[in-house]
Amino acid sequence: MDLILILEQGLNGLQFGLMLFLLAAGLTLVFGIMDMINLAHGSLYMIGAYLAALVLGSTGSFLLAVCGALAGTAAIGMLIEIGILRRLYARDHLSQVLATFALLLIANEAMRILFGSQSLALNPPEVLSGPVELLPGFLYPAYRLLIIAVGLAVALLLYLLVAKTRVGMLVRAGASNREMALAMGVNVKALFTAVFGVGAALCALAGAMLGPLLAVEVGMGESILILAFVVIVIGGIGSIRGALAGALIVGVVDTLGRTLLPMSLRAVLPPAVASNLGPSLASILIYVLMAGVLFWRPQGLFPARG
Amino acid sequence: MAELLRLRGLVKRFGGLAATDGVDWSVAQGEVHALIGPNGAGKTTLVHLISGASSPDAGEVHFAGSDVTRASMHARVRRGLVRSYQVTSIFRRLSALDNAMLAVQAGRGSSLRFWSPPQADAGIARDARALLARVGLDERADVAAGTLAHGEQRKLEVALALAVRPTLLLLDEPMAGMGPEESQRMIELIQRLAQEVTIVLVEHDMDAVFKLAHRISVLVSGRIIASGEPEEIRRDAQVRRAYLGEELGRAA
Amino acid sequence: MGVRLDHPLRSVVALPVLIALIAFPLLMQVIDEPFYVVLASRILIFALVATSLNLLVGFGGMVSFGHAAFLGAGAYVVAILMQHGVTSAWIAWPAAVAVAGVAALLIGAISLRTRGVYFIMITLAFAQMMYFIFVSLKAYGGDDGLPLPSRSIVAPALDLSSDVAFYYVVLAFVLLGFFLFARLVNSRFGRVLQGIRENETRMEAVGYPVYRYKLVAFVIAGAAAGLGGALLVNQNELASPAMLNWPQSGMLLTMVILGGVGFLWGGAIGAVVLLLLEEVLATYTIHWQLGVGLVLLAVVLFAPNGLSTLRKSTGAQARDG
Amino acid sequence: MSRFIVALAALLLSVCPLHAAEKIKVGFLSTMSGPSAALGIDIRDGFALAMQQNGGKLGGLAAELVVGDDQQNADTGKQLIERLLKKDRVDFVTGIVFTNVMLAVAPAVFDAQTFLISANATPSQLSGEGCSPWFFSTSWQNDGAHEAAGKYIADKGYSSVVLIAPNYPAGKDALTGFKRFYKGTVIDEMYTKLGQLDYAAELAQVRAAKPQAVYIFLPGGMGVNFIKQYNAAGLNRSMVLVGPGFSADEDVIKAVGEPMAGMFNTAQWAHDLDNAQNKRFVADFRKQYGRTPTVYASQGYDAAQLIDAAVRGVKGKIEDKAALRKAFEAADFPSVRGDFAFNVNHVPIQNYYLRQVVKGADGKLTNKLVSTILTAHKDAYAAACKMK
Repeated sequence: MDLILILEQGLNGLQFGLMLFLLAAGLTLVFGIMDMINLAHGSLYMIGAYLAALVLGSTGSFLLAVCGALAGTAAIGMLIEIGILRRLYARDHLSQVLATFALLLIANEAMRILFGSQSLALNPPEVLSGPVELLPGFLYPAYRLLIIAVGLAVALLLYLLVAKTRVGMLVRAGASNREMALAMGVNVKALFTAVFGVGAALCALAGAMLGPLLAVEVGMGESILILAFVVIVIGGIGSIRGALAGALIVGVVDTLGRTLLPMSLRAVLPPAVASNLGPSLASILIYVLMAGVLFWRPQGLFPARG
Repeated sequence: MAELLRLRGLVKRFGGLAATDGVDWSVAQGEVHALIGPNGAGKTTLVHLISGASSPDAGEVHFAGSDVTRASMHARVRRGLVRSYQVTSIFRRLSALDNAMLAVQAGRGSSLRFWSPPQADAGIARDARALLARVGLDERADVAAGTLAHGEQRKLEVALALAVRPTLLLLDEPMAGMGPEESQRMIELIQRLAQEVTIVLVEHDMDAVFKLAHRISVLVSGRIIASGEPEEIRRDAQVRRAYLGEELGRAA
Repeated sequence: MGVRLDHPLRSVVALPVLIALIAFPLLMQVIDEPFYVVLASRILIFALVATSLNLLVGFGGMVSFGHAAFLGAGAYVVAILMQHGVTSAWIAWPAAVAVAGVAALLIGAISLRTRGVYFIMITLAFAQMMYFIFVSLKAYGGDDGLPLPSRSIVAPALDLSSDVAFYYVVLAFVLLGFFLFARLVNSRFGRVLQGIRENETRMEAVGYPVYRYKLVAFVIAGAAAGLGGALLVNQNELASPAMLNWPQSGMLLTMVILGGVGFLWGGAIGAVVLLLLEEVLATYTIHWQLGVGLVLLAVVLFAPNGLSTLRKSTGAQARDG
Repeated sequence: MSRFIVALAALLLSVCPLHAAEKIKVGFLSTMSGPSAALGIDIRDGFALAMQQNGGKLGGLAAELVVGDDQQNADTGKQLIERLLKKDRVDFVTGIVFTNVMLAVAPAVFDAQTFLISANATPSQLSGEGCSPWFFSTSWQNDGAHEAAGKYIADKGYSSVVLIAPNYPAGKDALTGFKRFYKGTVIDEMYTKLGQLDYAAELAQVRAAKPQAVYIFLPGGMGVNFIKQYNAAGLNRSMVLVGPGFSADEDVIKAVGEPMAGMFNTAQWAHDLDNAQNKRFVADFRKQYGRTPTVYASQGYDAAQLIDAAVRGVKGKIEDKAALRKAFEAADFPSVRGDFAFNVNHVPIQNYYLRQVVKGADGKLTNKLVSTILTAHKDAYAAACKMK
């Protein structure tokens, strides 16, 4: 087997997984602390990407675009939390599903009205548009390396925030025992809003970073939202550590699966059949994984509670 | 007296802690057998194991002569082993009558019947009303269960357990949270029931326990440390030391 | 806070609805608007599917986020059989129902071991699995779906390619399905299901094999959705993976919540309201989803139990007064 | 009573066709949102430009364009076509970009005895045995540009290729067409999900496969992303990338930028093709929309021109479908691709050209006509078409 191929796919999986983690981190906290199913979480990712495109278009600076997207999306997220979602915490999951599904539709149309139906193409900063030679004969896109670096940095930062600070302790307490957090007399409302804002900012970061790689378009949040749900269910709802583990597992399994499955299938099937079956089987793989985890470890790999 | 329930070497662990630590125990047909013990002694765990809400890590549960260790809760109910809950577990949004009808329907063969409504079966409604009358709730049949007074809810809880004509009734703290007057009425109810079914009574109210029980077993740290008639238990030095001292003194 | 277990199908309501449904295509012919017959067939089909989901969500307390899987399974069975030359509705449609039922049996058997939010997620996962399986079935169209060369054949004299004939066939099945549903929720089984929704532990403790009952309900609902799928694929003359994708499940769930969870007419009303809303808004603006979103949000915030609460509260007043 | 009204209405309707229609409605179903929105928009703009040049008319009759966005989704397309045919009652249907949508909606259009003028998708299913008297294409049979590309790569002497296409009917058509003219080694055929935007996994496999050339059939945003990522991964240093015309068209060049320079591609049209109609089209299009037209725009423009010519040919009596069909078959209009004729399956017999992305006079990247690869090329399916 080709070592470079494995290395490259490993990096690809890492890059994909880290971006999934940015989405899953916010989702798992909201889910774990507020017991809230938020289908509109992916919309924050989309809004972040659009804001980045907007700022990039008017200033030309990629760094400004990322910062603008973060700040803007965090603000929008907190406004949504204060205006709408706050009323839904006490409601059943059904109402939450309906309300956030409605928000998702509204966000999609709002972006369509503001930016048009055509997808926007972002370009990465010029210096990062080419490859970097990591090993002799192994070129890897510089921009993807940047994504990996940013993802790792944020993961570390989040870990320090949650594990070492007082706010983090409150958040952890909230995720494992809501009543306890309430009893501790913290300003729960403000804490929830802040957590939601941070979650929104993480979404925006993912949107802004992935925008140049993919495309900024209406509906971009939907498919990745489902993946984020898969991640947090695998990792254990409410657990940041679980979200990271789940995201990396999903990222690597999905990416490696897309290569290795067709390869191993090719050993037994004709090439055309094998390469057709491969990608689809690879996409099923993560759902099989999730169903398996739910079946054998219903609380996920790193349960926050109990 | 014939033996109705028999536990052999029952063990249940949570993490490293054995909440039930090798319990051997039996309940005879027709008796009221109280299970007492301090908080955290493992009473609720034991009730779960007997009723089938959870399964043991080791040991056996025998009921009416057959091994039910692996049987599900509903299968045990079908054999006549029925429990009530410490925290009232009723259908809060449904009327008391609907509560009773659901329970009565359970004892009337399979409910995989998709066509006729149960109201068509006059027997179900009649039995449900009789059941409510038996616990003294016949006047309250049309009231949503969640809006009943606390004592009434506890009675309904017992009624639901009774509906399936149990041979052994596991009452988990039926007096929990009741005032003296309500307790007294519950005691009378249980006394009446005791003439028809075997009862395992898990209770903190020592007054009630000593009024009702034919035999008492004491559970401490997941083990039965004593078992006998009320007077023996009252005198048992080990029991006094381990747990009862003060409470027992007051009850006596 | 009181909840009733019986859901009578009142003839005062049902008869006028029945008459209107039968007369509808004639009326449309008179005013020469054949398109609305097509739309009405579509709404009827979704009314059936949403009602089957309501059986799970509203009556059994099982929030399934993967109901589209059974709709899609039914659709694909008809399309695949037709590709292999089986055009008879008498074979294909029962097969669709059976396959969807078996799929529901397998998925339900595993999913129903989980609770609450995990149940929502595992049903979603299974539906996505089915979605990707159909995407990967290249022999049956893959990504782009499988077009039907024609609609199924019910009888030589009955040409389903006529939209009106098709409407009446759909109507017959939907009415039958709805009538069975109305019997079912009032039957012993229906009461048990609602009891499980209210207090699962207690149901187990009075001796009901809860898991088995839930599974039976899951299979019935899946099979009914399979019938819906068989009808829908005939309406669209195309089976496509989008039918199984999660937004479709979301739409179905939305219909149920919109119409009223656990309300006899909930699924039907939800389907009518949502699809009509789409249709009406779409004629005014291409941004109709914004309108749909705003309406849904308003419903959640101001009519917490769906549109039926508006009716219920007036009904309750009438009863009390 | 109601039967009487129905009868009356039927009578009125049957009277109508005696007069020439006064206005025609064209149902324009296309992909106008998402990553491939540019395609539908280009076709629409090309179509609209032709109408505008005719003073808002087609064949001398006032014309209305009823636009629907299929979102590249066959299901949505099917629902929209029902509305276009049965509610809006359009006289012609055109605009469809994607083959999956085309295959889903075509039967309904044919059933309604309505002419379907394809401005892009021309799948094998509608070109051979399944050809229809109601179908005309102003683009090219789905295999065409790929056959040309296969021939070009074979002629250049590249002995091994990797092929990439979306997992949908046109993708399969494309690779079939390519292989019909390419006899070297196909190391791998990768089918990706339609609409996929991240090609990291595929690029890693391409790198490992070490082909001499890579041929992509990735329309719209898929191609944009693939080419960007291909270059970002440095694969352009070790292999040659070739695509069909639309994968290196003006919209893609704009989105990708500098890395596009030098890319070869194949199409039946080029904006610098030398004929009077084309010069007028390109000039007017640039003036109207401020950009250079793409292959898609040219196909939309020709679709409008074809309808215009046919309606004119029957003097506005579009109810006479047989006559209208004859007028369509004549293709009596100056196409921007130069003269062409319809084959028996109503698919153009035409040339295919090699184009290359180079710096234009203004220093910006654009396509330049290089040579003719196939002359008066007939598609491989026409022989199987028994037009009724």
